[in-house]
Amino acid sequence: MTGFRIDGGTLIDRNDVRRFSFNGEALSGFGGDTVASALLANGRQLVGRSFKYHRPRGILTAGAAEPNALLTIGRDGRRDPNTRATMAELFDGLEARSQNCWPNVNFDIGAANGLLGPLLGAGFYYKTFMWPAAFWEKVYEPLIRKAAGLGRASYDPDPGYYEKCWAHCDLLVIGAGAAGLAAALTAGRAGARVIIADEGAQLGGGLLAEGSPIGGKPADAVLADIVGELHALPNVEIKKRTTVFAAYDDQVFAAVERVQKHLPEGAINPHLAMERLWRIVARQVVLATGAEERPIVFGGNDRPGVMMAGAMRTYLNAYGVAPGKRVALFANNNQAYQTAMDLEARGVEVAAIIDPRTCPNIRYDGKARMIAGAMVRDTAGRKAIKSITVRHDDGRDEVIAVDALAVSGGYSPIVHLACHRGGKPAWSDEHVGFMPPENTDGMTPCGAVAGKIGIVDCFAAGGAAAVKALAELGVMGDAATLPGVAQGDATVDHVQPVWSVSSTKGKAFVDFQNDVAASDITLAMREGYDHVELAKRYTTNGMATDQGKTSNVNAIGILAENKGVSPGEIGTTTFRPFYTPVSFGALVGASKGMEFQPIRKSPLHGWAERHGARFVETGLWYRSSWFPKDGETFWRDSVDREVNTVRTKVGICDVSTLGKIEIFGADAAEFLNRVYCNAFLKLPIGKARYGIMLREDGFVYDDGTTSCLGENHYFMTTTTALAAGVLTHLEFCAQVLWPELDVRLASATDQWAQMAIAGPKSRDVLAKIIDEDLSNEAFPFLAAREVSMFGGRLKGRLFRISFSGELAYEIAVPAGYGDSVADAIMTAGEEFGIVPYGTEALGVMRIEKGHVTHAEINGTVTPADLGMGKMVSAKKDDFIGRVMNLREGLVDPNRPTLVGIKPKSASDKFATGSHILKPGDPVSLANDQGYVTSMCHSPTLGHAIGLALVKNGPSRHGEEVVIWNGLAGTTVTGILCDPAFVDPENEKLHA
Amino acid sequence: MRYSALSLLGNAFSKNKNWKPAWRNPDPKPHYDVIIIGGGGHGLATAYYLSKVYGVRNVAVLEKGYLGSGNIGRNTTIIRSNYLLEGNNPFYEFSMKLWEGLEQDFNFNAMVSQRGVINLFHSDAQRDAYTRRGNAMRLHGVDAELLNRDQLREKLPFLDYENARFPIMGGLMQARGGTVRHDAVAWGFARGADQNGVDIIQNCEVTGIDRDGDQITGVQTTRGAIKCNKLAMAVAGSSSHVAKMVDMRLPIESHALQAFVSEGLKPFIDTVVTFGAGHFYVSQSDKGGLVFGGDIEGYNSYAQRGNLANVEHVAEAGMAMIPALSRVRILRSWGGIMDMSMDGSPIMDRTHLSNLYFNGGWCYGGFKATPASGYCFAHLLATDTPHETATAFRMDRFARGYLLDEKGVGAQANLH
Amino acid sequence: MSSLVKCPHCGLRPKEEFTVRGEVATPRPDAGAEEAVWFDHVYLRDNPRGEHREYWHHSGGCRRWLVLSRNTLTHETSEVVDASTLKTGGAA
Amino acid sequence: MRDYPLNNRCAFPHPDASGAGASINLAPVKDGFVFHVLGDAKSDEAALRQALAKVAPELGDDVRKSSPGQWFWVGSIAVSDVRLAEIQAALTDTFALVDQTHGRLRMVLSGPSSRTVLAKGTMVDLSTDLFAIGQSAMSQIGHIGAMITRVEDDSFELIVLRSFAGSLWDELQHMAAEFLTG
Ligand SMILES: Cc1cc2nc3c(=O)[nH]c(=O)nc-3n(C[C@H](O)[C@H](O)[C@H](O)COP(=O)(O)OP(=O)(O)OC[C@H]3O[C@@H](n4cnc5c(N)ncnc54)[C@H](O)[C@@H]3O)c2cc1C
Ligand SMILES: NC(=O)c1ccc[n+]([C@@H]2O[C@H](COP(=O)([O-])OP(=O)(O)OC[C@H]3O[C@@H](n4cnc5c(N)ncnc54)[C@H](O)[C@@H]3O)[C@@H](O)[C@H]2O)c1
Ligand SMILES: Cc1cc2nc3c(=O)[nH]c(=O)nc-3n(C[C@H](O)[C@H](O)[C@H](O)COP(=O)(O)O)c2cc1C
Ligand SMILES: [Zn+2]
Repeated sequence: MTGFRIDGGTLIDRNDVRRFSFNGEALSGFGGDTVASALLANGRQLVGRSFKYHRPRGILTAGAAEPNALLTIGRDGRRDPNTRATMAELFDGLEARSQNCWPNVNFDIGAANGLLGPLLGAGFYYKTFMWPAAFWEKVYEPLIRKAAGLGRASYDPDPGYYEKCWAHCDLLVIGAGAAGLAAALTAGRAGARVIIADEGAQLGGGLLAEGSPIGGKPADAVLADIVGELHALPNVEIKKRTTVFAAYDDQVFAAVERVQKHLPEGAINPHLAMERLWRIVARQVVLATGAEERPIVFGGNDRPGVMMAGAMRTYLNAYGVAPGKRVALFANNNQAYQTAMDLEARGVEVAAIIDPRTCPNIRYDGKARMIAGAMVRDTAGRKAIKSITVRHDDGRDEVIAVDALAVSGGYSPIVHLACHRGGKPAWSDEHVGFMPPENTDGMTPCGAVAGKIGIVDCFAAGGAAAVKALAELGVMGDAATLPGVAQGDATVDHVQPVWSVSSTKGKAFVDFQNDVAASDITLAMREGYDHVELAKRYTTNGMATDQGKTSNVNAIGILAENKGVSPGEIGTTTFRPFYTPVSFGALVGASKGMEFQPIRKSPLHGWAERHGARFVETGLWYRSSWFPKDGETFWRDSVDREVNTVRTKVGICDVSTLGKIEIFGADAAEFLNRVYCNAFLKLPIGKARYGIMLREDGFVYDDGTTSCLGENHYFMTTTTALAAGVLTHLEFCAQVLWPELDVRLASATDQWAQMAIAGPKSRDVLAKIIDEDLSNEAFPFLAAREVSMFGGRLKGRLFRISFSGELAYEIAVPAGYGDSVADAIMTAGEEFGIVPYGTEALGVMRIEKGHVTHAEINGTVTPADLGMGKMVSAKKDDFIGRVMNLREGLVDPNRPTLVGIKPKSASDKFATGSHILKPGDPVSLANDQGYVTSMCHSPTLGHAIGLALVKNGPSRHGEEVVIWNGLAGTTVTGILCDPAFVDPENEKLHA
Repeated sequence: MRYSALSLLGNAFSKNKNWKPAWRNPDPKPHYDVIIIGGGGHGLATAYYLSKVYGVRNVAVLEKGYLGSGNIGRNTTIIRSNYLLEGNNPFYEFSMKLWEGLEQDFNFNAMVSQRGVINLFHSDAQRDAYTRRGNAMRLHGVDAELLNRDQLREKLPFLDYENARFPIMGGLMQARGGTVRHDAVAWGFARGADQNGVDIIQNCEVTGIDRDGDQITGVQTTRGAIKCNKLAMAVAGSSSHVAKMVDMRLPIESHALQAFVSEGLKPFIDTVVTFGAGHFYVSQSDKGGLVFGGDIEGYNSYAQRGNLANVEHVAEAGMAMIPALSRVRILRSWGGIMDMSMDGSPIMDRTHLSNLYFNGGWCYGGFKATPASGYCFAHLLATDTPHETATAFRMDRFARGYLLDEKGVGAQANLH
Repeated sequence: MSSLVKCPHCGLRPKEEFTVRGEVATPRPDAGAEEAVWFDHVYLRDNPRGEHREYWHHSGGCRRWLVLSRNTLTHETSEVVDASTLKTGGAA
Repeated sequence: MRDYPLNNRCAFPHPDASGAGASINLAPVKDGFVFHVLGDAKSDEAALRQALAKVAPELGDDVRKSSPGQWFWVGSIAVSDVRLAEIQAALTDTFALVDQTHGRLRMVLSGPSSRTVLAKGTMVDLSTDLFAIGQSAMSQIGHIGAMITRVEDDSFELIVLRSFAGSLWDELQHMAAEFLTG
């Protein structure tokens, strides 16, 4: 027999019966129960299997440190693997399953591993599985991988909603035990903005398990008073079920609130977060996280039924659950005796108290038999503890029958959050534990985390910590007055460290979840892995889901004991976020699925949609890529038609996503002259110019046109991809490099709906809606100015520029009118056969014309590589990139340079990304001549064409090459040529 | 002591009481032929190959912390040779070949796991870039495959194909890529080097470098002065700091990179997968934890930790790729310091001082390079000429303009 | 300060709002300076362990370039100024 | 085509879906203007207000500082092209003025829960004593940049780039949903 329900239990509501299932079996508990308390109340102690040896394991703790009782809760998209039963609140309909066992938790085949124990010691895998060599990949590794892991993750997306919030406070109190509550009350009464967070379902910490009255008043009544007052203070924010899991720079604390994890599926509000990530900016922090009770390392200390003494007390007092009928206590400190007293007070027999100490400080006046100077050296029982073997101080062994064993090996302050920013905890012989680092700037530890023991002491410490923190902020306050001395409250303890029980027989576990035994740690030492960090990595001690909360200090103790030094000399391993594991869901918040990144929509998005556009993601934008018409089944049908129509008639294309920057200021021209490698000083009003921008290292950054719209007013366009980058770069130039220049920049990308109207009929179309003379004389190639439209009803900006190589214009109108204007242009163009075209057709036409994009401007090319070496001004004495552009490697004649490429046989196709080889050359990287940067089917020429960067390219026009695509297993004979496939003389452009 | 089935069984019967230390723990001698600063992967591998291939055995590796406390002990363990540039690819492929025979070579199971590396692409432009890269690999005889959506779906059924903000179009796969148990690499090289007579000296920080004109004479350390004929730097995240001891300024900035591990899960991710629409890469360890990471923090740092913004960023990208991660819990995060070079590629060369050799600038990609880096650095140290696969890693390439910029982002360290 | 930056124009803001460029290297050389001086400016860095000055752009806020004096070991920031003051000496 | 009907289209997806009542309300601001004012290194807000009072008193002086020497000037009256050109001409040299009426959209989030909703997006501390009525901040709401201005105790105006407006609108709807459905 193991646990069962008894009277009492401050946290449970017996009127609220909740049904749940455990490994398919129907059980019930009460509102307020955790899954762990409910399982214990139902007599279920065996709940899981350990990782390596599949040993039967029970519930060890009543909180966040639980290493054993990990269950999978829920199903499908709501399946939570590796959930600590001690933290999961029971709700009606909850389904829990054991993990890492097959076929079931009671009979687990994997337990056979235990027999191989001697072979599977620490680091065994590094020494084995090497023979024969081929077996590792084929046999051993697959086997190891099969055994890996604990719970199984769901394959389904999570239907829950998640979110993230920022919060600000003067004082963040982490932990709402006696110390934290007193701190919050103190600061709250002084009027400070306070946030108090606790990961428990209820505030109270250790107070919740307190059986004795405080200052003559029942502990739960004292707690209720404090919580009531805190609730009434408007400047105090209380966050229950909220784990502060990490401390980051600048007093930013990350916390996760389990908003609806405790609710049955039917009660979940779909608009409310399941979990909420809090990013708390705190001016000051009080750390009141308490202390973790340590197990003792003795043979069979992992048997179900062995439990931490404090946890047992919590189950008893807070949940009304007795751990068994006949319990023993194995403890090396006075505080743990509370458990024995409370057990007796609740009518549970305490068979014996085994205490290694012989000192006179033991204070106990209960009924149980005291065995001082003794140790538990072993336990017995198959899936639950049946007896313990006690080694007396005279060397005699005695077997005592028990059905539960409470253990307490001392207390480890929960210092994690004080160490996340690099602080190292300090060993204290007085407290037999690692204390928070000395200098925790802006953070004041208090209560059990600072070594305090009694509730009254913790109340006082909390108040004092808050006063100190407030003083830092210049706020005055008095420590809150709280009830007086608690009965039986001890303010000093005498913990006598017991790192391991030397007379132990069976496997004595240090890390329960990872099955690290004391012998593994000594083996690691023997083999040279004796640094605490090496021992951790070699044995995996402290690397499980509990991150060594119950095991690290014992491992350090064992290392220290064996080396004959103090634990302080060994030191701890590094405390890292997260204090307890945090779900992806909480860290992602609402940014999932289609909301992963925001969507940018062009002002012409709706217009394009109405014309049946297919969209493509371009950065955050959606751009229209082609416009299928009825009967067109394949994208290229549409693209070919669009290209042909533009080349012979006219088309309209949305180019609103291009970056647009307004540039003002008396020195704007000088500024442009310095940021472009070509000349810009003499650009006249009403004209646009193509410009190339280099990085300071001499490579091309971006290209685009800039127009002069008025005196000291320019309008720059950038590529879509680098719109933000170019603005940032210009701001750097203006603010950092040349703050003495009067230049002012404003992004205007979103203000304008911009359309390219291209094709021989484009002038005729635009003439119908633009009020001004568009003749070649009045509005020549590269003209750029504001125009009146629709009989003076609208103003726009018209640019005669062409990416397609046709007679073409770009018209920009205020974004809200884009839709109407595009419709108007379609109407105006109807008689000429106008079609909308997308980025695909645009891409085809620019390749046909030999124009480059970021497919060619790939960050490793110079203007000369692109055949635009002449644009680099030799006259200007300074511009970004001038000097580095002249380096040997950047002018090497062997550099890959832009060429056109076409298949020798018109029916051949080839792929972008193919490499170029000389015919007959062996296939090798050393013989690589270059690569195809862009390709398309040219409807104008009727075959595939491409652009390529080829070594010494321009001098090789006409040369036959191999277009090599090893990935596809194809080679095609190609011919290098001029990159301008269409209208190399630019006649259409100027028409 | 050699590890064999027999030694394992024998020890099992003697309660594992007879295992010997994997390496000695010697005090430093007054003089060595070669001193290697840095007991990370590269330093230890250098010592191993120096002693094994080039017969130089009077060697010390000085490590300021414990063995493997640097980046070798904190990386995401991905190995691959899917490089684009002619100066890089043959070197990384050489490394891959060394990985493939490593365990037999140094008699230590580092669990080299060639489970495949898949880089996802989400746009035509990315596909084209991967085609170019894959073909560059193929040109050098490196395995590469371009997978389409259907082929991907078979291998990675849990990716978001249906509702992705940036739909997955396909992936570039290197089947021979994979992961290696990082700590074991350090331990294996250390043990191998130790067996060849190399002194591995832990808790020994180099605090100064002694010179006589353009000659290094020895080093000052926290365990005293030590003399040497040749001095080799392989200090990864501390490159600039140690170089400053001889007044060298480097084209390097130090940046922190975080990595993460989830709670242990039953196996579901069999390969290494990298996301193409955000910074995220993931594999599953043999223990069951998902090991993953993202981009560097962005600001210069020597603190081995990062901040929350990047944690969120990584989680967001991860879930965009694998929606089922929502209820998977992240267990731990940590950081390492990378020496980010100005073109994203490493530097392995002689220096302005005649007997000082530099190895660094590995950015976040030096783990996969560990064996080849050790081999080639040993070659350089022993012969004073670069190994044939490492000729492009010259120090003067920045001044001369022969950059190895795989990403094409130019002289800004945090963009590589 | 690597989580939050006190922008001199906007106040305390999260890292997410910023774009970092890297070390404040040697000043941009004069047009006529030798290639070696340019090389130093573009490529070489002090990259100190400790006090360090670097460029941060408040891209999600005022869009000003700032110079942070930040300790690379502790992440503590001692000063944030508008980057234009490097040259002008005065206010932004 | 002279009389082709021209509409100024709203960029918000479903402006009418903004829940009325509840403790939260989201509504677009449909009319008016947004001008980006670019000063030089020396100009300050007082000088700007003076200039505006002189040049266009009818448009008010609701200017919101976005950066040193830069402001967004907003108002609820529609400004014609002609009038805009006049103002631009009158302001040259000291202040350049860029029309952003179409590029930057305004919406108002109001109700007792508005602060809570915004805290899901921005790090800026919007508590009343630190962020008074009339105060503005260029910040980020989640992944989207926006200028936040407190217009009343429980009411905030957001200015967002047009291309992001739909996404921000949707995100705010999500963030506010818990208060809409009660
Ligand atoms: C989070 C993260 C993920 C990564 N992921 C990958 C990956 O998936 N694949 C990949 O290929 N690479 C990856 N890397 C990069 C890779 O880890 C490094 O490039 C590589 O480990 C660096 O070489 P190393 O092993 O010699 O460095 P380290 O292990 O850092 O060795 C340098 C050693 O020098 C020591 N040292 C420094 N100064 C001194 C001194 N003055 N005196 C004595 N000793 C000194 C240090 O303590 C350190 O131990 C990652 C890095 C990080 C941080
Ligand atoms: N384990 C024990 O049984 C134990 C050990 C020592 C002291 N005590 C007793 O407890 C009292 C000490 O009071 P106290 O206030 O210092 O500690 P406490 O244990 O009462 O309270 C600490 C609280 O902090 C919370 N917490 C810890 N880490 C957290 C995190 N990262 N995020 C959010 N919440 C977190 C816990 O849930 C707990 O409620 C004394 O009465 C003392 O005798 C109990
Ligand atoms: C590939 C890999 C896997 C890891 N797996 C785990 C793990 O399962 N559990 C764990 O606690 N830590 C794991 N770690 C993290 C280490 O605990 C540790 O944080 C890391 O090596 C950095 O060292 P430090 O935190 O001591 O600075 C892993 C680290 C790496 C590199
Ligand atoms: Zn700012």
